[in-house]
Amino acid sequence: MSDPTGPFEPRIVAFLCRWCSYAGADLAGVSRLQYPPNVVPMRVNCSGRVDAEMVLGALEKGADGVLIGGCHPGDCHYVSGNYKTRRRVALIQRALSEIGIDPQRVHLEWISASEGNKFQQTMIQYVERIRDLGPCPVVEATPAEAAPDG
Amino acid sequence: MPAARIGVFVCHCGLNIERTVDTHAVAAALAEHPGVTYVSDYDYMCSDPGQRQVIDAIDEHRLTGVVVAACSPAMHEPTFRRAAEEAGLNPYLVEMANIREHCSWVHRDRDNATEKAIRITKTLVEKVKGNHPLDPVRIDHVDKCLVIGGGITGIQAALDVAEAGFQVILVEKEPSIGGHMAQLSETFPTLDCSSCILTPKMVEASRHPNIELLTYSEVIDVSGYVGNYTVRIRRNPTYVDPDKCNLCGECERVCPESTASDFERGLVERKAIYIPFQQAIPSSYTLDENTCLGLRPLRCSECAKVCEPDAIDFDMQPEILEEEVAAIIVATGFELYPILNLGEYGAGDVPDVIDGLQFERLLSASGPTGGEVRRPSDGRIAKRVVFVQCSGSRDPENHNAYCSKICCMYTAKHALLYRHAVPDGEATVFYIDIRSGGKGYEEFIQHATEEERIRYLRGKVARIYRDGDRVVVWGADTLAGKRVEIDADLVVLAMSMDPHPYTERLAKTLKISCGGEGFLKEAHPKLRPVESLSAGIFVAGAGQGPKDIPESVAQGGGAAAKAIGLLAQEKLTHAPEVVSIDEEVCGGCGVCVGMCPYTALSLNGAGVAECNEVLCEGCGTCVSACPTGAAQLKNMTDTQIREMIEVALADV
Amino acid sequence: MSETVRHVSIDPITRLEGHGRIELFLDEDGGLADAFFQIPELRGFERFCLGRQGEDMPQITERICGVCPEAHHFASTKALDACYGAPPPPRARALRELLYNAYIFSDHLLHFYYLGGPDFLVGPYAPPQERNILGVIGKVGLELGTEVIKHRGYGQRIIEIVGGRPIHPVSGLPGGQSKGITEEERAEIESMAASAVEFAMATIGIFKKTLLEDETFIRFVSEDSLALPTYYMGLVDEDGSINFYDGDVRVVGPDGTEYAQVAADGVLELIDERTEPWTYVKIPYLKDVGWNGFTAGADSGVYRVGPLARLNVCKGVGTPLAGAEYEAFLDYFGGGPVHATFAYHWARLIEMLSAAERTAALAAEPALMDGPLRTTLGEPGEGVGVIEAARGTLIHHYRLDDRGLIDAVNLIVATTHNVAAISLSIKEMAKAVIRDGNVDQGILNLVEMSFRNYDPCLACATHALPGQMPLIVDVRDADGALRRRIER
Amino acid sequence: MAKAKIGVYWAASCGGCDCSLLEVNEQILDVADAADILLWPCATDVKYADLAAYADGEIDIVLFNGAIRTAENREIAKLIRRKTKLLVAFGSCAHTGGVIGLANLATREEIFTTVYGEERDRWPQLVADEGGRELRLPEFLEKLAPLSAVVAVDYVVPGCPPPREVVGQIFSALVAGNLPPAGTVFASSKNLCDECPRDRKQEKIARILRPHEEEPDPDRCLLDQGFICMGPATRGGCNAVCPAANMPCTGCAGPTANISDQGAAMLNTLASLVGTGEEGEDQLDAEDAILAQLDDVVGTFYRFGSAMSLFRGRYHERNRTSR
Repeated sequence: MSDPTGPFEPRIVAFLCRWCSYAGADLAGVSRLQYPPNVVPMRVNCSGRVDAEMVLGALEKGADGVLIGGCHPGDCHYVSGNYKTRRRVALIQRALSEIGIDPQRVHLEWISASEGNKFQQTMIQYVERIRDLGPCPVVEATPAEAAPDG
Repeated sequence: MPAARIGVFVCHCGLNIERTVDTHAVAAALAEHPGVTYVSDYDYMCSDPGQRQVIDAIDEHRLTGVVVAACSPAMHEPTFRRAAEEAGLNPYLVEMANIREHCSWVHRDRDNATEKAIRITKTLVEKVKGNHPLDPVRIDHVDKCLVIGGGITGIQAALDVAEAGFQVILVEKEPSIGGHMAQLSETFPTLDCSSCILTPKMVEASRHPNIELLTYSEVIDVSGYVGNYTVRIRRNPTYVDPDKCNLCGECERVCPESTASDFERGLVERKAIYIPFQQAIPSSYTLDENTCLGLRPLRCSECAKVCEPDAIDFDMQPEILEEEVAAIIVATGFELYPILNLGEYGAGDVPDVIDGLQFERLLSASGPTGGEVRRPSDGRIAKRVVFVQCSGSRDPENHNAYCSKICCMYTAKHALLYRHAVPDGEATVFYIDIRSGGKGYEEFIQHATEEERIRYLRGKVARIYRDGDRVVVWGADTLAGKRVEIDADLVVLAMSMDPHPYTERLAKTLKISCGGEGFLKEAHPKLRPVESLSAGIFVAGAGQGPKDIPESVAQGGGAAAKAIGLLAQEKLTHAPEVVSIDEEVCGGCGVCVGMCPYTALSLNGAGVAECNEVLCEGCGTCVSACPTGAAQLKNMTDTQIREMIEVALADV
Repeated sequence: MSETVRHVSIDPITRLEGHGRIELFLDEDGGLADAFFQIPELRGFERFCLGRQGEDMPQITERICGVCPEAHHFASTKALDACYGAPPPPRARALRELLYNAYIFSDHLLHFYYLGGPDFLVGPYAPPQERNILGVIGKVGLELGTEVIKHRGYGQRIIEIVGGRPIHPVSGLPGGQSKGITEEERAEIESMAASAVEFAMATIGIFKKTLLEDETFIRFVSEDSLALPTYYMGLVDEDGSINFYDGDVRVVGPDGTEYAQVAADGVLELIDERTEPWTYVKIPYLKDVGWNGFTAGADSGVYRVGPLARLNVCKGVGTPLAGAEYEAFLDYFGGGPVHATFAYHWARLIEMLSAAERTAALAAEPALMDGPLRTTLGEPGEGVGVIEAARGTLIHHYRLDDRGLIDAVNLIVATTHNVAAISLSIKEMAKAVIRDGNVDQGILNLVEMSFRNYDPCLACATHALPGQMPLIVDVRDADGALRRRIER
Repeated sequence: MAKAKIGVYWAASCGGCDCSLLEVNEQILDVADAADILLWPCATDVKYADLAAYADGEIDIVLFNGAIRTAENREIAKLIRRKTKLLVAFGSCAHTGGVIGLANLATREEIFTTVYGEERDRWPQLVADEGGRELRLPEFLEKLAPLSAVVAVDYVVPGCPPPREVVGQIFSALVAGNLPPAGTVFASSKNLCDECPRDRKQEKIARILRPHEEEPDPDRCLLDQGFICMGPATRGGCNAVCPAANMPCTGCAGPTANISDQGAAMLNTLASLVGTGEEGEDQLDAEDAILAQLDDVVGTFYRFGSAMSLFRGRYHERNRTSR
């Protein structure tokens, strides 16, 4: 199906908090709001569950971008998980720019259960941004030296 | 663990999915996926025949897990988990792959949509592979409920729980229940007599077979968790046996010592041995040990001498009671913002500047003036009264930032009642603006503003001072745009509402939190208004934020309903997707402990983190924070997520 | 019988720290045509130190060498002192010097007993499986052998007490030390140091009884062809005596006259570095004398560092017992500078004694126990730290940005100063011993010995493991076909 | 009992690991008695040619220290893997790539330019002709890798260098001839906090301090005081010597078994702990201000782990339009 040799199609994973962003995505669906299919959504209980290992892991496994959707500040179903994620993302982006990866590849967005439109707009704009950035360099870099019996 | 045998069931949802997703292709692709032993697709998986397919397949193919690729889990997860259970498969081995809301409905290109559907479904297959069968956490619980605070909110909550057939302990730190409502003369907007509607409820509470009333008592310690809290209550000595006391009042007559009466807001004095007010419940005298001579080295014991039923016992000691309760309702109520903080309004040195509750007492037929509006300084009937709204409210610089919500209403009530009490009197009300949301409230305000000789001035009062026997009020009429100076006999400050001074200390005892202004914090401002963040502890009434009587009563009832819901369960159950700690790896750094909003995590004696499954809500914030990977969320482990990410990104 | 050997490669050179390779090319007559000393290794510290936090450098750069991490740790710390304009308070300075002299002691001890020493204690022609510490113990007795292990342990223990760890210490901070020591620890150090002084004296005794009696050694220290008249570089303090931890950089010429004496930050003015396409290491030389190829003498910028160099640049060693030995050393050679490469062994033992004496003195130093551990730091800037590592002058040069992050770094480590001289010595030795293509094990070891003079510092031979496998030299004829294999 | 045949090898290393073998003092003599050393370049006269001559699996166990930096390192590693029954990643460089893994934060180009200058023809060459004589150098690989990236590893002995106690453990096992099952890591299974003498109160981190900026309280947890101590994300086994010396842990022992990326784990922890007390929308700027106090994120959190990290090295965005 997807042709690895064809024009660049971003591969993106999205970690969506069950109570707000995932529900927001459901609403976008119910409202039939169209957006690009490049994003594979994954449900987590709280954006507070999203950590650097997941984000870097996704980039290492071939993601061109990682999107995190959480509840708006003050609305977190678990009170304050989203604040912790916000700080983690800030630090992850610092680390990424230090190693030469565009920090925009990791994006955190507050999307409530009632914001189907915002979910759609976020998807459209984010996929475009990643399309402009091009393939994530991590994907290409396979350390030949490090491959067993290279 | 035995090799995975996953069944994947792809739903067409009529054309909802089939139109843009090639469900056969999805099924075919998944059939190739490692660990998948059975696939099928069908028009409506949620239909009876659809569910039947799942049930039969689980049985025939000895499936160890099921993925239903259909709609949002919010929709049919329960449906298919029930179906699996019917087939003898643990429901937590069933997951929904959302290829409708997140795929077929939001894309048009069939190839792309189909590819995405395959990726989505694969991630859930990987998740199920890592899932373990789980059973809901179940705990026994006691059948008692503790209500803290004997104001109208607490009384309402206690009565509702008791009516539902459960034991209630109602703790009140004052000698009588009733709270501030007992001090009110009439209530807005209906102007019915406060004690006429409150007293019956007080009596009912005191007589109810399921309610144990503990007045003059305080909660000093709480431990345990939802369903099984252990509470320690200190019962302060009243030095009077309520069963013997016949309210003859002889003791009070002979008592040599007196002090300002709290109930009368210091407008008059009461004796060291006293009854707060006539309708007090329990209806018995209380000896205030701080004022009484009798408890000092030399005993005066005048009261004991005259007490015919011999009800007075100077040797009464404080009692510590220990109680097991399943739920706790916190209804600690409010206190007025201290009037002395308003020096600019002459509070403190101008005796005829009083707060709203003092004015309630002046208006009250049972009050110190028998309902006549006589001013404190010289007892003269007040002919000109100025009411100042927002005293101490909505003033972030100097006082409380928030709106106390009820002042607009009770000021209007005061003005009207005053006019009835003093027909030739004249009332002036200073207001910033009028907030009268509520049934019949706006009409009530209209009524007051249209009343003759009630003058509403929009503007703030700058200064209030004493000039001879007059109280001079400097203010501004911002509508007319001119300064106003009024010679008043009496000024009533519509004081802001504070949480009761004890609230913060009690919150610490209960390990629940207070918001910035010190009001009790609810679990969620919109969705969980009467729950605290600690399971089994509920909040209600003015202790949670400024409220009027109907709202407080409603919240009392709401909290009661929550408590009843909990008490009514034979066992408390709790979603099992909670945090578990790998003791081999945890080094006890305690990072997780600070992460948990529910205090579910703690370091045990061995210096290793421990999760109380009953309290854990499964958000996983601690899992992300844990630097060793010792903390893991059941059925959503790091390993599972790693696998899910991999297949989400792999070529299709 | 003689076959012509075209190309002999000793790879890796054993019993030395880091990787090394010696390439010998023979001519038609089987004599030496050319010799190369290669370092086939690069780790790139100069690059990946960029952007690091300045205060992390002592712990990052000490990973350059796990045998002398103390040298890098404090060269780095001193560079940071300079960057922040914050000389350490007396207590911190005393702690650093204490640790540092203990390090010099145990490092020199290792070389004599495990690495360079065995060649003579056991004998250069003895079978390789005996040319190690067990052989030494066989010669000098097990009692001394255990003393050796014990005193090496003492050195490491002092480093651990003061530096927090026995290998890769952590205590150095710009403007001070992270920790002090307790009175119990100080007392322990004092007694260990006293014992170390005695042991150092005993060691010199052994040197005189064995090496100075060994005709091979005598030949090697006296033979002109094995002497290398080069420039010498080392640190000296105000009174011109050796100081391992701190001082001015002094350089003398082959004739012993002063070439330069500059403060630490001036040293980089003196030298320049060149790269050779056949080795990963850069080769420094005296800038103003200039690079004149791999040659010795006053016209060649080639200079040497390390024990012999230090004795050649100083006016004295600064401690009584070692001072006397220094005089004896000069008498033996009829005054300095001493160019005999094999005299490195002797010089090393004199320093070992001096370091032990200094350790003992510092352990009794009152400043050690009282006063602040840190001084207040100035604004971050540029700074140079120079220190005498066991095997020679070590230079760390940093520039910090306004957040105290490294934005320029230059490191010149002891062994690289000597690279040119090492190549020369190897060549001279190979010339002297290889005849008619006759390359046997003893000869190859002689070639390695000329390297080991400069201190291949790794201390792994403690337990003296017999070399199980012989060195194999393939002998090929002109068209490269294997004609003969020489085995040990 | 037949003598065990053991070997020690160093790839790209500093020699500290070899020295750490001596830190056990007299115990090393027991090892000498119990085992024959078939390989130890820094200690015995064994040349590469001899190593190649061994039969496959002839050696029982090889302690391999140092990282894979050059093609030579890689070839020898593969050769040794063939010759030995058990292969041990000994020390940080072999285990995680070590400090020198920080080199992966630059490209080979950048490293050579920094070290040897702009003139490429002056750079070291794989094959150099020096007056008609051919001299070869092993290739400097683009990326440094830990041992496990090029061959299968049986045991891990973490630490830079491995602490005395841990070296003692593996030697005792060796001498007693009862080596544990493959996969064993010779260290604690818990993090450093478990053995750290300092008192941890799990405080919010309201400011971040660097070791030279302030003298830490010797009794309180360094992280509580705002110093970036890697202890929480680092395997114990060294008795927390660095915190005991009033310096933060730098993470040399690598992560615990459940963690795939040590730096990421520490990043999660730190970001979670940063805060002013109350969390809320009004605190976001204050939190960012605290995070901004952190210098050199990668160099601090990946001091020893960058070669083993999920991102593996440094990259350059190229904004291309196809894969």
